[in-house]
Amino acid sequence: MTMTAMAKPEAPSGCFPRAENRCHVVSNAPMNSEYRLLVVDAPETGLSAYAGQFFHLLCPATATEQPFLRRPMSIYRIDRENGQLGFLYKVTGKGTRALASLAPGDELNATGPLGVGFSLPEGTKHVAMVARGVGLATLAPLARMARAQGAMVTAILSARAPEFLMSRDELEAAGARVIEVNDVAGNSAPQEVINRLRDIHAETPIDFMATCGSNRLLGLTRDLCSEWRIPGQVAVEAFMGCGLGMCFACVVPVRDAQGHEEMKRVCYDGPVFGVEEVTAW
Amino acid sequence: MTMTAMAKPEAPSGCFPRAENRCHVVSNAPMNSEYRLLVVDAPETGLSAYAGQFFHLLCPATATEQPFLRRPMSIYRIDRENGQLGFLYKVTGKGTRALASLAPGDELNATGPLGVGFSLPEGTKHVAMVARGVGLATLAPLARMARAQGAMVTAILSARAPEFLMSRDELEAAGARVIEVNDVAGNSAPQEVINRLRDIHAETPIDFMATCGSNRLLGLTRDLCSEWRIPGQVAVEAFMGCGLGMCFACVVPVRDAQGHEEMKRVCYDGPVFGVEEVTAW
Amino acid sequence: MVDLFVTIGGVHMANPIMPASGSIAEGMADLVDLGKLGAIVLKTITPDIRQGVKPPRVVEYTDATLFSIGIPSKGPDYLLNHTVPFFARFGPPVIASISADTAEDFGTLAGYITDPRIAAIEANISCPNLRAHGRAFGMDPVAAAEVIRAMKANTDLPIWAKLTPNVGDIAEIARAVEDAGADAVVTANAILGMGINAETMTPRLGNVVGGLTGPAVKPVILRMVNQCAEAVKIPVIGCGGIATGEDVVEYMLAGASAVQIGTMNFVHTAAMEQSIAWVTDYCTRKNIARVAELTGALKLPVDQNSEQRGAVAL
Amino acid sequence: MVDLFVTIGGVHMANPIMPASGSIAEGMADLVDLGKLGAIVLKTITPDIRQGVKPPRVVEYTDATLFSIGIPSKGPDYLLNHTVPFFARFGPPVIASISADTAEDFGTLAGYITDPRIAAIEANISCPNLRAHGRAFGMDPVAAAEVIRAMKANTDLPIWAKLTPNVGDIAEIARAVEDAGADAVVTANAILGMGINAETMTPRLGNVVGGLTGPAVKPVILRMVNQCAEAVKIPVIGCGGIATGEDVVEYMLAGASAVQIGTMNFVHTAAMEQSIAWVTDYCTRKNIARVAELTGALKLPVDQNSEQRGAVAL
Ligand SMILES: Cc1cc2nc3c(=O)[nH]c(=O)nc-3n(C[C@H](O)[C@H](O)[C@H](O)COP(=O)(O)OP(=O)(O)OC[C@H]3O[C@@H](n4cnc5c(N)ncnc54)[C@H](O)[C@@H]3O)c2cc1C
Ligand SMILES: Cc1cc2nc3c(=O)[nH]c(=O)nc-3n(C[C@H](O)[C@H](O)[C@H](O)COP(=O)(O)OP(=O)(O)OC[C@H]3O[C@@H](n4cnc5c(N)ncnc54)[C@H](O)[C@@H]3O)c2cc1C
Ligand SMILES: Cc1cc2nc3c(=O)[nH]c(=O)nc-3n(C[C@H](O)[C@H](O)[C@H](O)COP(=O)(O)O)c2cc1C
Ligand SMILES: Cc1cc2nc3c(=O)[nH]c(=O)nc-3n(C[C@H](O)[C@H](O)[C@H](O)COP(=O)(O)O)c2cc1C
Ligand code: FES
Ligand code: FES
Repeated sequence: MTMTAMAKPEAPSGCFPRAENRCHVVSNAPMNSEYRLLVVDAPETGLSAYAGQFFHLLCPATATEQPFLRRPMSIYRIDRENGQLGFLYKVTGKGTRALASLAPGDELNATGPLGVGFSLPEGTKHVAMVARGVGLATLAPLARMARAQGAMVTAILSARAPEFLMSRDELEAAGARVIEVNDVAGNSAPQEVINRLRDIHAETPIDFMATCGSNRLLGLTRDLCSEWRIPGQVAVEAFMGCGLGMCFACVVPVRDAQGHEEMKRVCYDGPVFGVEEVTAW
Repeated sequence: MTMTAMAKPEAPSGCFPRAENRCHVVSNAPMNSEYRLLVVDAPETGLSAYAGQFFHLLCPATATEQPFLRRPMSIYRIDRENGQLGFLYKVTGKGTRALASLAPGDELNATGPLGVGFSLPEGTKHVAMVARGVGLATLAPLARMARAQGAMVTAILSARAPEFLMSRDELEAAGARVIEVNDVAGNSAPQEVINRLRDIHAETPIDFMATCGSNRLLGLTRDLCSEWRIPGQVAVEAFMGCGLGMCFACVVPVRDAQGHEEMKRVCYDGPVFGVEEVTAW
Repeated sequence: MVDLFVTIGGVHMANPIMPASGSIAEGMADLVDLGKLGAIVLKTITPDIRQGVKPPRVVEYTDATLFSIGIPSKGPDYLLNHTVPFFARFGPPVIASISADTAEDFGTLAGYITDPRIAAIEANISCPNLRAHGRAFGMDPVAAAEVIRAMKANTDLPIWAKLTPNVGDIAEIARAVEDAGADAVVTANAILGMGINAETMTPRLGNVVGGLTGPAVKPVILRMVNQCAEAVKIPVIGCGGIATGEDVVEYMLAGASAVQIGTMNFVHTAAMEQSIAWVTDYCTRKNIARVAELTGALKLPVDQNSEQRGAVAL
Repeated sequence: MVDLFVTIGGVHMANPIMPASGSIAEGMADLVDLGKLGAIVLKTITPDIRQGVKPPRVVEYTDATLFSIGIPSKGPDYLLNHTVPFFARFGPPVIASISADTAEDFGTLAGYITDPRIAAIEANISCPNLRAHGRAFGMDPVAAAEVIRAMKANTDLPIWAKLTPNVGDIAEIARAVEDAGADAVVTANAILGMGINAETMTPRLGNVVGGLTGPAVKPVILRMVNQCAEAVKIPVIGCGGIATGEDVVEYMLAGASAVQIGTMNFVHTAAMEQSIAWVTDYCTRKNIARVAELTGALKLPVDQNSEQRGAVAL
């Protein structure tokens, strides 16, 4: 049994824990030259999402883009009070370009919440998270989840340059301590990050780590977790067909405690896995 | 040799009489609940169109419509002075719904001018035209052409009800005498129209007739032309692939003087044929 | 009230709409009431346990997808102990789907999974035949018939033969499996295709080739359904590019007695339910009492025999 | 400067891009400088004069079309007296295309139109073979080879065999025509399809079936080009769904030595010229000196033999 499997919600019979949520766009503003924040009013089922889960978004057809499949996006903000969900996305190809065309009031069909998200062991005291690029989107709600469970959160945010860094406010609002590193300042190399984490650990022992978005960060997280004998989790990405565990397109090799490798579905068995389970992806 | 073939322009070598004209939309306003008038700024080649020719319009992709093939539209207004072309169209399916989404300033890719249009025998004195529905779009520029050649023009416009009648202003501006008939008033039945035309002919002899848009009108025009021994032409419609005489999708059976029937291309051999050539379509 | 019931190769269905093999799994039950479907067709299993092919496993086109998965399989015991019980509780008949490397293995596996909770077995004969240099069983009428005979010899369950569209004359294969005892044909599996990335000069799929599916294939498979329906007496199940109830009606008019929806389940989980509703409305407004009346109701030109429909003349 | 020259089955071309048979006619010269094309492929003619099939002749899909025209033909004299002179003046080699009801008639017609202004003859073997119940010559390796042999016996012009994609194993047909002496294969003609109007319950085409063409078919034909290129030594000309220069590159990587563009000429008359420009840019930025180097340059996984690419495993 993998650790992540514990978090899988049991489907109450006769009711549907996931749905094609028909949401209304509240805002869809650029955060910087690459990223946008899409905020939508969401129905009940959508709002049941938790950190690490994702939605499969039906990107609208536009004059230039007609994406056929949905696109997976991590849940970045779950605002149950205002009935809103937020997605932080990078405009890269036709699906995200189409998403960028959504205007307030437009409908967004968002299937979810999907997948197995983060599960924080009870009694966790200090969560350290390291993320780069759009990986931040996935970790922000984990900060809130951890604070709600009474844990302290330290987030190391890595970026190419200071201007590409995002989510500082979102994370600080969630109650996390935020440390920024970037390639321009030269303090984002793995060894630098490891040193930083060792210092932090020496100050206040870290008992859970989370990461996503880069193989390098996964490597260093796995090493530190194993050294400190603490659990760690990683949110993985893969090209998806269905997002619902049906097509087996999104598989990654996952190793169990006995070293057996098996192809697991990022959308259904993940996207969050134990750091020791995932080899490379 | 059919009469219509006379009008086929010779391609001057090294220059191209037709083009994918990249036009800019000036206006695209509804004329009534069904019809819209699309006015575009057009380059030189586009403006060389004459009555009865058409353009093959690349309808833009929208969120709901992605028409693949172009759509043929008769040239409704050729305004060389202002460098503009006008198309009068009925919103029926996905191509025309997509056209309806064009806003001023948008680009319209219009291949043309295409096909063989009307050719008025020299010395024509009185042109009578009968049209119904969107057929009016095709005949309006013929009125201008006839007036410019010094002929008088009488246009009988037929519609389901008075509110669906269009182009009166356009035709009157072209110098045509306009007579309206409609199904509600009960004066649009073929026999009624024939009687009207006989009266007109008795007053001022008609020496050329033109029609389009309905098999019934074609039938009565053919009969009167043969009775009065005058030439008549009809603009024909057919589903099109290429619009350029290449795919042979748009054929209609055409009969020559000897009674031989041959499939001819509406887009290249037509769309205007002699009334005696076209059987049914 | 429109009567939506159909009986397909020994299976009684409340309506003619079911998922295509490999297009639903347990996750679908989290969103869709599977009790409303005509039948529940399970993903193909093999006798052995397989992990499938190297990713990437999917390429996207304007209205099609190219998937290459490689039939990951947890084997027959997992099917009987987990998959069948999971789906059997929803009510509609459960159809298992199997594949194997040889005709004998098809037979053995069919016998092994014969179980009262399974209403029929679909033979996925689009997979490579190890004895024929990797060509699919379904590309050869003799090999296809052998598979069906081996299965019939080992089970009393109805056998549906799922044909591959990667053949010249699909009617010939349909006739061969009918003669071998198949109770229905499913027309068809995916069309073999390839995607290339010009920038990297590499295939887009880990497995190089995959199956083209989704709305773009409909005109091709519709033609094949019509050819099969004219060739055999057993029911034909249409499968290829169905997205809406209108597509379902088109397939039935072409000769299908029921249909399967595949790729569209990935995009719109409501596709099957909405199709059932659309077909019901269609029959109502057309005054068609029984949906089964649609089968083969296409009005063909009287002056054209079916031989004139066997080749392209452009 | 990128060297765009290619030699295909005896024909020297300034670049590898040409129209597919039936996709251009005289009207194209009103918009496009035909002198820039690699070659000019003419519409198929038959020995007799034909009017073609009953309209409607075209159905539109999201990124495909289904056409059924029925090869209207004005016969060989019109070809020699009007069509060839019209197109010969533009400069690029002119390729005639022929079809007939029997292999002998193919041979006779090829001999009849042999003319110095024609650089090669394409054999459209997708058309129905009267001796085989309307199945296409190209669906049977024996019949396909007979056509090529009959043509070779009657003319010294290079013969390009235009294959039909409506077969199970296109490599087998490619090998058969190569053995019979074909100088190149064109892969491929259109995929047989059918369109139905659910509301009227009638076929959408006057001829019921037609040929599916346009971007949607690219993944299927790309796979077939790859299969043919691996099977034969003569050049393979790719044809199916090409819209852009990127598509041209994909086809060449898969094994094509040249390509033909069909349906897209109907939508964008500039498609061929723009493709030539795109391919030139691509080679420039990739430092590819000769476009011919692209042929077969696809980097395939080393651990996969071509047999593993013969069937769908989903
Ligand atoms: C579980 C999960 C959560 C994600 N969360 C976020 C997020 O919060 N913010 C964000 O910006 N991005 C996120 N991504 C990545 C995002 O899905 C891709 O950037 C997006 O699909 C790209 O689509 P496109 O059409 O714009 O790009 P294209 O390059 O045109 O996409 C072409 C194809 O590749 C797939 N694809 C391309 N890049 C990726 C990728 N990195 N991962 C998976 N599939 C990809 C697309 O889905 C599509 O099928 C997530 C991915 C996964 C799997
Ligand atoms: C030479 C010519 C001139 C025309 N001029 C005009 C005009 O000035 N104003 C106007 O409103 N309409 C005109 N039409 C008809 C117009 O082309 C069609 O109404 C239009 O193509 C419908 O496209 P759609 O996508 O909106 O409809 P859909 O019904 O969605 O079209 C589906 C397919 O059917 C074809 N089609 C549908 N109706 C017709 C038709 N009546 N004729 C030809 N093809 C059709 C379309 O091109 C398309 O391929 C003309 C047609 C021709 C052949
Ligand atoms: C991801 C995926 C997995 C599939 N798996 C199977 C399978 O296991 N067995 C099978 O017979 N067909 C399988 N198919 C084929 C489908 O059942 C169906 O025949 C095909 O997708 C065509 O239908 P569609 O166009 O509606 O998708 C699969 C298709 C897809 C896209
Ligand atoms: C309208 C039309 C007419 C065609 N006529 C011929 C023909 O006469 N001879 C032939 O070999 N192929 C003919 N074809 C097939 C094309 O040459 C080409 O093989 C096919 O359209 C696939 O290419 P595409 O997807 O680029 O269109 C025709 C295709 C179309 C659409
Ligand atoms: S995307 Fe279909 S199984 Fe994960
Ligand atoms: S539309 Fe292609 S020939 Fe007329």
